Amino acid sequence: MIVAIIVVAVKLLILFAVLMLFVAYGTLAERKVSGHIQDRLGPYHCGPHGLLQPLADGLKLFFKEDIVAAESDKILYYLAPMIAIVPAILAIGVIPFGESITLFGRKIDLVVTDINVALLYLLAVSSFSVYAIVFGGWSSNSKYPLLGGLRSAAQFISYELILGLSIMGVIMVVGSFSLVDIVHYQKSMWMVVYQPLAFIIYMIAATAELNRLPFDLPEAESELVGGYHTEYSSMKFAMFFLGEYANMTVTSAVAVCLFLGGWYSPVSFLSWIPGPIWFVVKLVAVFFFLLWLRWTYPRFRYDQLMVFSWKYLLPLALVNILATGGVMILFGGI
Amino acid sequence: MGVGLFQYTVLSVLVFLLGALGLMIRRNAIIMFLCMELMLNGVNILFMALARSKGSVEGQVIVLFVMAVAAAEAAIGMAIITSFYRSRGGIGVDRADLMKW
Amino acid sequence: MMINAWDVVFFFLAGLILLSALGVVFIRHPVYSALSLLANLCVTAILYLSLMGAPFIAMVQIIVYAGAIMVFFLFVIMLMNLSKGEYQERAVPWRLLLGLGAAALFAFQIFILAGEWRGVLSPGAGGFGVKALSHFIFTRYILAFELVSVLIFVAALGAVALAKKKL
Amino acid sequence: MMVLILAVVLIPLLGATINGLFCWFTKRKAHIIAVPAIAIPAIVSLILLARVLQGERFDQVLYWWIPLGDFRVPIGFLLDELSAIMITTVTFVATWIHVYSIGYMDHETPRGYAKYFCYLNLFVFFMLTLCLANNFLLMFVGWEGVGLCSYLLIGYWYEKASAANAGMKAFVVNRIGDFGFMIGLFLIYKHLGTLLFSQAFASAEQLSVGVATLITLLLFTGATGKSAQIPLYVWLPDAMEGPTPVSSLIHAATMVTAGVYMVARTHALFNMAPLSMEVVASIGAATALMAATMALVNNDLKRILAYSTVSQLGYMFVGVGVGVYAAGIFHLFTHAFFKGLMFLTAGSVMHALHGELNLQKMGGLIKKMPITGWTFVVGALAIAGIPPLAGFWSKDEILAGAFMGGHRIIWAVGTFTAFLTAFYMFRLIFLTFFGEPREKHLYDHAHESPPVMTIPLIVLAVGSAVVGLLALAPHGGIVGFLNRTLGEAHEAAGHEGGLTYILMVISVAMGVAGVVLAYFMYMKRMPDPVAMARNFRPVYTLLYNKYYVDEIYFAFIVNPVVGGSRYALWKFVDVIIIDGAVNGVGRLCRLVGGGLRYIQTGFIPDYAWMILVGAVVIYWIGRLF
Repeated sequence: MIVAIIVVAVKLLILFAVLMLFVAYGTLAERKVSGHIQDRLGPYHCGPHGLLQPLADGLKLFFKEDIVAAESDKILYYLAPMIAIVPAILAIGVIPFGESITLFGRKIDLVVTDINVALLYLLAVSSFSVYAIVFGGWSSNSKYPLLGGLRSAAQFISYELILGLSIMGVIMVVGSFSLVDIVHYQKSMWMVVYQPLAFIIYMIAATAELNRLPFDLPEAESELVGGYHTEYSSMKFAMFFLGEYANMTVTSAVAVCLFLGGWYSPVSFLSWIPGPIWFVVKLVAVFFFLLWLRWTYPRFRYDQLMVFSWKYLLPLALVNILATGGVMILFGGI
Repeated sequence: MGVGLFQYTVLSVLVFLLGALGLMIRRNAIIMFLCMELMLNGVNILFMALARSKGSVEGQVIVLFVMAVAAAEAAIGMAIITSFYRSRGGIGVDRADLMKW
Repeated sequence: MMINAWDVVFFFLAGLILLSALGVVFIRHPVYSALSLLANLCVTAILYLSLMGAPFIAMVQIIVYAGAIMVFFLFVIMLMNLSKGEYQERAVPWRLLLGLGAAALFAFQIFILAGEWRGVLSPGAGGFGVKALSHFIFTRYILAFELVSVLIFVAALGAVALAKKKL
Repeated sequence: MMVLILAVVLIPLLGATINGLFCWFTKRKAHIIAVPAIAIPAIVSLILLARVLQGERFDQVLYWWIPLGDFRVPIGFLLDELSAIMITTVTFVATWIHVYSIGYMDHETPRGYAKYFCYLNLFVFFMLTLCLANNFLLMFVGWEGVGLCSYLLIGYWYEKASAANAGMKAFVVNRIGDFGFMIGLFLIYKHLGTLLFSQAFASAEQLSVGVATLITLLLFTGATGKSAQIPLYVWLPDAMEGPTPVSSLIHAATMVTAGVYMVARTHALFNMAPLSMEVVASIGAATALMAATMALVNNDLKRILAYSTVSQLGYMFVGVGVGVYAAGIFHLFTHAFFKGLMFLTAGSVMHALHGELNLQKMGGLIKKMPITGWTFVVGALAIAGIPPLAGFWSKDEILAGAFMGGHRIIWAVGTFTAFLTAFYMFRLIFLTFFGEPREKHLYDHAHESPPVMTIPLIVLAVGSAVVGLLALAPHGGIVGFLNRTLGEAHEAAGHEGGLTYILMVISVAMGVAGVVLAYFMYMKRMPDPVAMARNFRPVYTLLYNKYYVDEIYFAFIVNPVVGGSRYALWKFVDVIIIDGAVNGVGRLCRLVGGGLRYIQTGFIPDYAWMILVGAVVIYWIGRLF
């Protein structure tokens, strides 16, 4: 009992640390990638190739003056940044990052907990991420954040639906909500081969959930100054920032688990490389894809965003489910 | 004596009645709506408890249906409140007095 | 008298549920009221998950209520962005008393009816799987299921028709 | 057999349904549906008749229509000798009248044309239901149904006030009779506990004579309404406002004979009540004589025929009243042919003369319309009782039956009526078809009708000539055939040779005398009819005004009822009591509502607690009561 608790605690600690590492270097990666895409170098002076830049940023934000908007709704104003990082931290608990290993005679699963509704759990906790934005936008009592919050609420409802529908195809194929089962299913072949349409829809919806370009309407700098976090500064702003990159990491991890074979190697002769390393490699690739996307596409207009969701993605997702079901009935499962 | 169906019933009825009370004493239409959701939730608790105690999954099925109906009701209700707000300039239900004799 | 650990969990969660329900009813501000309801629903979901062995319902409860319905409520609240004056409701003590009286009468009634319900609930996980649930939905309750889909469709149309300024 | 019977009954209904629902589509082509819808049942009923001749019978309840505990209303059919003859007659005559209608109704609007055929088919359906029913209630359904169709068809030209009024008059007068009929049905159910003919007749002996008399008199009241007997005959002459084929089919050949059929059908009950039999025979004889005298002086072609019909129906009732039911039905059968024929020829004349009906304006038409004229002569000879035409045989049977049964007065009246019948029929013929044309332009425009009208005339004329010979068929002829069902009331009377022939000679002599007298009066003017009318002015006036019966009815029944309704019922009962009650209820509602409206605050929270409290209250109401 005690040992089990210690094992879980250790796993959580490691995961949290890795997550924070990803968050920290995610910010750096963003700046470096954007720099290189824009044919410049990005941060360069703190450490070699700017590797210590996240530390410097953190220090700066930590010591910055904390400005609180006078007419704001204090409770929600403080609560919003805290909510921002919660979903990501809740989500890491169910993400498997490797096969079980044997350590000191104990078989240890490389996942904190393997619940049989893991995927639903992911969807459930991810629904909280919107509250940070909505509350932040509303409690600031300022027109730009309010507009950001409103946009976020509508956008979130629309794309949450599509996110849920897109992974239904995967669930139908595998027949389980458990992420471990889903990854096991992909030992020989990645899910993206069976469910290409679902993968595309999932990536689009996930990008929208993350409020990243081309779906960054809640914070659209050129329209709403800073959107929902316009009135935030210092550590509260840092928490929003942290939350965004943590969510990116988790989303990428889920994408890897669902579609890209999890910790399995893509080719058999490379299977001597440990699973967690493959997992991280794939995670980084998806993460990079998200960065790349950001600096490639322009922002949607608000009506386009809604039309895209309800008129194109929703029918496509339904078609995907229908086609999956049809194929499963015709061929008795894939 | 452990926690049995009776305790769940008490919980459910209390939640339900708190919702009903809210419906009776509040006059902000949105909050009244929230109270309605609260009442539905109270009913759901009872359904779940009955399903658990009878060993039947059907109570859970009903709960799913209740959720679906709640979603539909929220959509319609919010639309009504929006248009009410637009036409009457507020959401106090005492503004809805056209049907008074 | 031995105190069961599960009973403690139940009373703790029930207390939270009732507290947040009180919050929904008595908090003046709609946003906080909504937040209180959100808490209520989430704690209920935890109750389902921990004591009633219904993880699926728990998750769906959070996805549907927290992910959709409450966001929707908040969206409307913010859209109206009511001025402070709108929140101020005149307290009407006699109406409060009337409501309390009616509620008490009803509660009394229910407890008369439910007095003999002494069924035992075995707490903890290990309930029904999603398969059992879906089996019922798609066999015995298939008509209700289809009707619910129609209902939701009609509700969507109705919402559009109501909220649109002019069609 | 059941399939065939159902086919006979339901095919006309199908035809009526098609023409009724799709009149916008069938329009002028309605007869394509309607004629086969009658012709097929006609053929089928011939098959059925053939099978009945071989001794088959059908009596079966198809299903229980209204099962109410002990009281169950059956739908079932009875096919025996009587109903076989009836349905054969009805469908055969109806078929040719349908054919005739194609030509006669061709000036109507398309919708009206389809409507006409719809009603006609519907009528046949109800008539067949009436004839084939195996219980009193289904018979009553048919009875009322034919009444409805009669009303609809009399009022076919409802734009015309006189037609609409005539329809209404027929309806109201029939209601009086039907009321009696219904009470009779109630009494039958009360005393016999069944509505089925078979059970009711089997247990008829249980009835006391008094009850049987009451029941049969009430039934006969219905028959007087439907079959236009004293005192309810007044509607039939007015019914001539309808299209002539309708007069022919409904008001001569089929519907009006329903009363005779009903009396024959319930003969088991009538046999129990000698007094009722006397009443039937007396009323029949009185009606026969009275109607014949009214026909003597009338100048309206169709009304003469209508009075003639009333008179002949009187004969039929004499037949069934003196106990020779088969003879009555036989006369019904032959009458259907020759009276149907005569109405059709009258229609043909009207068709030729653009609706002119006054005898005094006609004359010499036989040169213009030979087929119409000579077929009419055949019909007239048949009704006058000249052998070997149909009327002779059946009338002779009735008169012989009356004489043998000891009803000498009735026999004398019937014989005298036979003389009158011959006289007024040939008066009509001589005035219409022979002599000099009295209205030049009418005569000039007259023309023979198209074949679609004349062929039915010829067919029915042949029928009128020969169907009487069925009396000579083996095994007692048609009378013997019918007696298999109806039984012979006066078994002992028999048909002794000598007396029968004497009676026969007397009745033929009366017929010939009537013809000869008519010839001298209206062709030779030997006793000039105008002078005679002047000499016997009071009698003439009385006859010409139809004994003032309509006026008497108005003075003693209609006006008191109308006055009583207006002053007692309307001004007092309706205005003060009923309206007062209604307004009082309204005021009470307003008062209560005025009190209750304070609950409707329009404030939703109030409704919420009302629902909660209401739920509790309803629970306790349910618990306590």
